Amino acid sequence: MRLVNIRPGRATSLVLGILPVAALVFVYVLASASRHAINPGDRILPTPAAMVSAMHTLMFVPDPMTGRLTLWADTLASLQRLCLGLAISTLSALIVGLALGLVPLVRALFGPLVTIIALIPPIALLPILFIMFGLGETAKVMLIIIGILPVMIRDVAAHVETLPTEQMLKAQTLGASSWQLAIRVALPQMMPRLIHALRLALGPAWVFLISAEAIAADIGLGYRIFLVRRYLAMDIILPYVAWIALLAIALDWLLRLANRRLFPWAGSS
Amino acid sequence: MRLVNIRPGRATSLVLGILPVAALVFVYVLASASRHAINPGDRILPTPAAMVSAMHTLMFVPDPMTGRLTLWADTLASLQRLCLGLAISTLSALIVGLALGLVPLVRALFGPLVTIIALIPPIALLPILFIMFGLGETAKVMLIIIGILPVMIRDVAAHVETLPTEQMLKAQTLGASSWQLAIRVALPQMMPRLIHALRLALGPAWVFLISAEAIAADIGLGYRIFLVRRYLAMDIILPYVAWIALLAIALDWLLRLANRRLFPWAGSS
Amino acid sequence: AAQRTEFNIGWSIYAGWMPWPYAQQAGIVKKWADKYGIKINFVQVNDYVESVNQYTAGKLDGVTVTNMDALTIPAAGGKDSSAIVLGDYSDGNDGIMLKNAGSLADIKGRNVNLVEFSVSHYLLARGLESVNLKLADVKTVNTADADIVGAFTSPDVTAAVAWNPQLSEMKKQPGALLAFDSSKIPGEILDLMVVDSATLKANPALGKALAGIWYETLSLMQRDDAQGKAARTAMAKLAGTTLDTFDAQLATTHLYQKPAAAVAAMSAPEFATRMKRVRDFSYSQGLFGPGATSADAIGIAMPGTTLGNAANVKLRFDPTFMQLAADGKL
Amino acid sequence: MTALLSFRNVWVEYGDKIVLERVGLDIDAGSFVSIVGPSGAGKSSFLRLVLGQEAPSRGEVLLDGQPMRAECGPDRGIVFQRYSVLPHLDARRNVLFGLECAGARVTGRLFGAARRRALEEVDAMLDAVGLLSAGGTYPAQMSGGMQQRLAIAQALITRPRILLLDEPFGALDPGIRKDMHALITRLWREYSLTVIMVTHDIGEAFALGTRVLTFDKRRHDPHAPHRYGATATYDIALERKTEVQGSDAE
Amino acid sequence: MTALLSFRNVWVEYGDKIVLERVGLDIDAGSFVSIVGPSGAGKSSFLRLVLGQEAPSRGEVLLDGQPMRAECGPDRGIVFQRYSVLPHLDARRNVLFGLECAGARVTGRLFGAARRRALEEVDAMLDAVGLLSAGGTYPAQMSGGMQQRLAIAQALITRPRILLLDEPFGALDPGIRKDMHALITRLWREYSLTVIMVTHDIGEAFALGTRVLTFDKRRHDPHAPHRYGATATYDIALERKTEVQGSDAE
Ligand SMILES: Nc1ncnc2c1ncn2[C@@H]1O[C@H](COP(=O)(O)OP(=O)(O)OP(=O)(O)O)[C@@H](O)[C@H]1O
Ligand SMILES: Nc1ncnc2c1ncn2[C@@H]1O[C@H](COP(=O)(O)OP(=O)(O)OP(=O)(O)O)[C@@H](O)[C@H]1O
Ligand SMILES: NC(N)=O
Ligand SMILES: [Mg+2]
Ligand SMILES: [Mg+2]
Repeated sequence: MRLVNIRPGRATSLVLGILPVAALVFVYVLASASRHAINPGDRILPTPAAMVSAMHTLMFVPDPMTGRLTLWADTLASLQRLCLGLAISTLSALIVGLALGLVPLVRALFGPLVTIIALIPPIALLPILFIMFGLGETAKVMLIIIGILPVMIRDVAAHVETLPTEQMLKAQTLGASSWQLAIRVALPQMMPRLIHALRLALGPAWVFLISAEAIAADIGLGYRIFLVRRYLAMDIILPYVAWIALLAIALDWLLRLANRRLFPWAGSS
Repeated sequence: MRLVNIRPGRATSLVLGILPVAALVFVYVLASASRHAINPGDRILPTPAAMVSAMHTLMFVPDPMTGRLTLWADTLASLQRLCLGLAISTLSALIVGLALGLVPLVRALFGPLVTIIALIPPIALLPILFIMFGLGETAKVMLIIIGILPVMIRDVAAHVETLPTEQMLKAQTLGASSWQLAIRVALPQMMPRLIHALRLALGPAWVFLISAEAIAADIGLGYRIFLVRRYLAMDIILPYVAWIALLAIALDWLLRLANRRLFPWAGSS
Repeated sequence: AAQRTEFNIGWSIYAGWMPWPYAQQAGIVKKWADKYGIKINFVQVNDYVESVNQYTAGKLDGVTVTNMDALTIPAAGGKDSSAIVLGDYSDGNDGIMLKNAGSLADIKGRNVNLVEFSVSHYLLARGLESVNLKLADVKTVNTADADIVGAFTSPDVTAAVAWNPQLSEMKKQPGALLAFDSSKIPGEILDLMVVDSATLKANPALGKALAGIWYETLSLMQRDDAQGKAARTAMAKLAGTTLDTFDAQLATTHLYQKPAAAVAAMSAPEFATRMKRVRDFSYSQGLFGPGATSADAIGIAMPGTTLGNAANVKLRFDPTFMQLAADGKL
Repeated sequence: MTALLSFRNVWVEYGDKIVLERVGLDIDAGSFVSIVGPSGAGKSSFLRLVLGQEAPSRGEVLLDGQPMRAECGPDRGIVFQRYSVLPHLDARRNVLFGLECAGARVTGRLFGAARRRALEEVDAMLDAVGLLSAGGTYPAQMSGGMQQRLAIAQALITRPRILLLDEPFGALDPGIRKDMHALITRLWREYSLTVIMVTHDIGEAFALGTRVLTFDKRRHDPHAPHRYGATATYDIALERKTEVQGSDAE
Repeated sequence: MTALLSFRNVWVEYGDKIVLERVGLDIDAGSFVSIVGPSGAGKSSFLRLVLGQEAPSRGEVLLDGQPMRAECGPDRGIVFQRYSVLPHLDARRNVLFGLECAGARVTGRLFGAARRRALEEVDAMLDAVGLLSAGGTYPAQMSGGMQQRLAIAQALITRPRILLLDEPFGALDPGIRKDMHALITRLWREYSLTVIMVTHDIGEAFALGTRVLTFDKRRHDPHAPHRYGATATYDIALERKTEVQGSDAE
């Protein structure tokens, strides 16, 4: 049987998918143990036990100052910023991407601007951003938006542009106006792609959130990581990174599920 | 005539595309002039003249310490890192994306790992990167690769997965082995998408390059921006950002041209 | 500037500045602000440079900053600033770390990782001077302060300059040598509370409140009893560390306990001498910007004397409010 | 009866490839024009001209005596050679689409009683093409012939003035094809549509059309076949029988 | 002659929709089987079974007496109902592809003399389907009929043991269709292929086939049409004439 035709079942897939992740964890545990054998005070690769104990404190012991459970308070703050940035970006990408992809005039007018903005590294703009939007939540959410929105718009607009010409013509012969083309033909077919673009934007969104929190914040997952980076507290950094990855994977999985449920007709493509 | 059917010509498009950019520049000049009217020493929105003079020095006056022309030396150093990171990522995305998209077994085995890595914000991993790759060029190039490769792989693999089943079957009935399917059917059809993914990755690549140069470097465009960021030297930051955008746009344009020239059959899709 | 009732003060993590956020948490800020009928918000900025930038850009009315950065960032940027609280000088909080070395002289020819153009750069210059080397004898590599500990674990990094809390982490590395530290240049690296001069002029209440807050908090944390310990524990927590580590950092921070001591230090003749040294170093490194044609371009006003261009004073060391505290007139 | 569509010395060229040359034709309102001709002769290209999808590279196309805008609208319906239904709508919604476009300019959707009335019409049309029981099926789950019938139903529901059909019955079996013939003929007659149909089945062309056009190259250079385009080589007017019956088209 | 393909009580179901039920058939090597039947009866599904693209939901398919692997290979060629050529290769390279797969296992490309020899063969095949002058054209620039002929040429060049054709001549005009009939018949005879062809043209089915199968539902519930599947309702063996000529298929 050809390699390309061997399709592992669900259970096999699950096991196969876990294998490399498990292997990585195993390699880490080995490396950590060997470093600790040489230097019991090693901070770079903390043992699983050290990480568990550090996390236990952050998860279950209220901070004596604020009375908050650190991990959960950080998570809540970061997720709020992230979700706000993602929601605004998705909504804007929907509207702007649709207009750019569908209306040649809009594309001619704003296409180059979006491309330029997409290509300016937002990190270089950080000082300007903080000056324009202050030190509050706005600047952090804005950095996420500036970081992911142009890419999402380009992605979605490109997809709308590739909808078959025949389909557009067909809809027009059926009496569709530009507006009806937008909301009845392009928009629904764009939705799966929009959600796909959102999934792809999750990674960068976290990067920008963490970068923003690194500079001006007093709560949040990125803030905590940068705070304890001064002490090379890998026993906190590593579980925090894992936790961020877990949150991101959960979001990603939810979005994939939504795509399958909401747009069954797109299943094959 | 319906809005969607109005297609501006090349010349009109060019003019339309320049309009919003020109408007932005105009607004900036106005804002800068009004700020300088109030405070002639304002550093936040420097006048065009101040930027030109700052740039003149960086472009044509050799640095007394090193004897180098700052802007060109920075550009060369950054472009080297960027291109190396992009080249390695593109090549890896080609191979891994092809394997993931085409071979269900490989997808089952490494798909979840790639997804996880794509969703971990690389910025959070910086201390680990230092320990693994040191502080030299390797670490900077690695940050770019870790930042963009997983997204590129996912993008390309998803595209290979959506190649019509009929095409794969057809090729198999024509005697294609898995290997031949890969190099003769999937690979060529993947190439335009790979270049597209590379274009989309340009933005994030600059972000990671600048982040890496911000953390440890003695030359580079990002190094300069973060160094003078300390002194709010917007007369250097703004032209540097514009220069980075210009370089990015040039790269983007080259890639688009390559896509058109190399893959004429993909023109319509 | 207009008279106002609400002010934003930025702070960042450093041993000598932790009393400020603690005062906010413990209600001391509110107490003094209420007394003068104003409101003061202390805003944490995780990134030190960004906090100073925000102040320079006018988003903050005051900020915690070192003497060198107050000169080269806001003052060089044309912003007239007043240092109203002289909190401490670094007495070992900044240091040069070497690997595989017997003494500081071994640094010659190495790459040195540090935050360029910061007090670390200044400390390096002073250290090199002490072993008859020049800055040109080493190659500096700009490295972010939050990452310098991680960087120092890398085998290809053999020399670095940092401040606390990072410095104490780096000292723990096997084979690391503290080759030079700021206790050898006492009084040259100063930690200040700086506010916008115009705002201060229109709102002297802000200066009074800040001085009141500072000295009440200092006397509380100095206490040897449970209350003092609780205050220092809270500060350690705010800095993301433990009481032991924090106490160790305080030991290398020369806090001016009493307002009178701070006023005296600011008025002493050595103060101007040291400030001139810092200023000349900054100018030689081009930190006054391309427009500056001499070290005297920016005027620095100190009690009894003015350094540089008296017509362009941008940094004022103003002991008025510390004096009021010393006199018990707040 | 004045000419509905007029072609005046029309050329279609792609680069240096000449597809159609010197096409001059008048098409009367209410006629049923069948077009036959070899593969690649330019029949689909001709339909694209009438549709307004493409403009001629030379010459002009007149609609009601006016130069035609290169834009298609609800006065012209089309069934493309490759079935082109909307992939994200099921069969019923695909047919409903045209009625919703006409009846709901802003929302693009019908609600309540208006929707119920429209759906009755849709179901009657689906029944006519034999897809009533497949109303909830998405195009991707349909056989080729089902998709083609869906495309026909979709085009017919808006009763366009000019109906363009590009090999509409190619993928249909004889039984269903006969039903489709009857359906098209009935609608053509009831709503006095003008129909232009491309087909490869000469029997069908003659059975349905009031006029048969053949497209072919008049000259052919074997070494540079692309240097000569096709045009209407034969133009045959027919007396259309009253009703399509039995094996007319076989 | 032993049966090349055997179907033993084969069912094809999509969810609770039954497409084919209780199909039991033997197909001899060297036969030319025509399949006719209404749209949606499951003819394409039947071909997918033979191709190995899908496995039956019940029952089994035997090839040479062995259970068939659900994988397609060079022993079975196919022309799909929707033209499926490789979009990134021009016509000549599309046909060359099969020869390159066989002749260059590692590089997937032929060079030098081998390539020249292969290209001669390719050009002969392109000539046979009337596409010689379109050798450098990409599929996107071709008319529907040209794409279909290209698909036929592509499938024929590897001389598969079993050739599956799903309405291969649907988009072709009578003249070219006749040429194609002759071509298929010649190759079927010369290489003793086994051909299974789905068509809607009953004349074509009888003219070309040595056996005609009709697929249809034996029972039909108007309220739940999907609860009954189709099967081979008629199975007619023919004495095949020696040569296809004239208007056989019209
Ligand atoms: N975009 C294009 N670029 C270049 N040539 C094209 C393009 N579109 C069509 N052609 C050419 O125009 C000619 C006519 O094509 P058209 O589709 O009109 O043929 P047709 O008569 O409909 O054929 P068929 O019966 O096979 O559908 C063909 O030779 C085709 O190769
Ligand atoms: N993926 C699928 N999911 C659900 N139903 C399907 C799917 N594929 C095909 N069908 C159904 O199976 C039935 C048979 O389809 P098939 O394509 O085999 O018909 P056919 O006989 O080839 O028809 P035609 O002559 O129109 O091409 C149809 O009713 C179709 O709706
Ligand atoms: N105050 C210091 N050393 O940063
Ligand atoms: Mg055609
Ligand atoms: Mg079929």
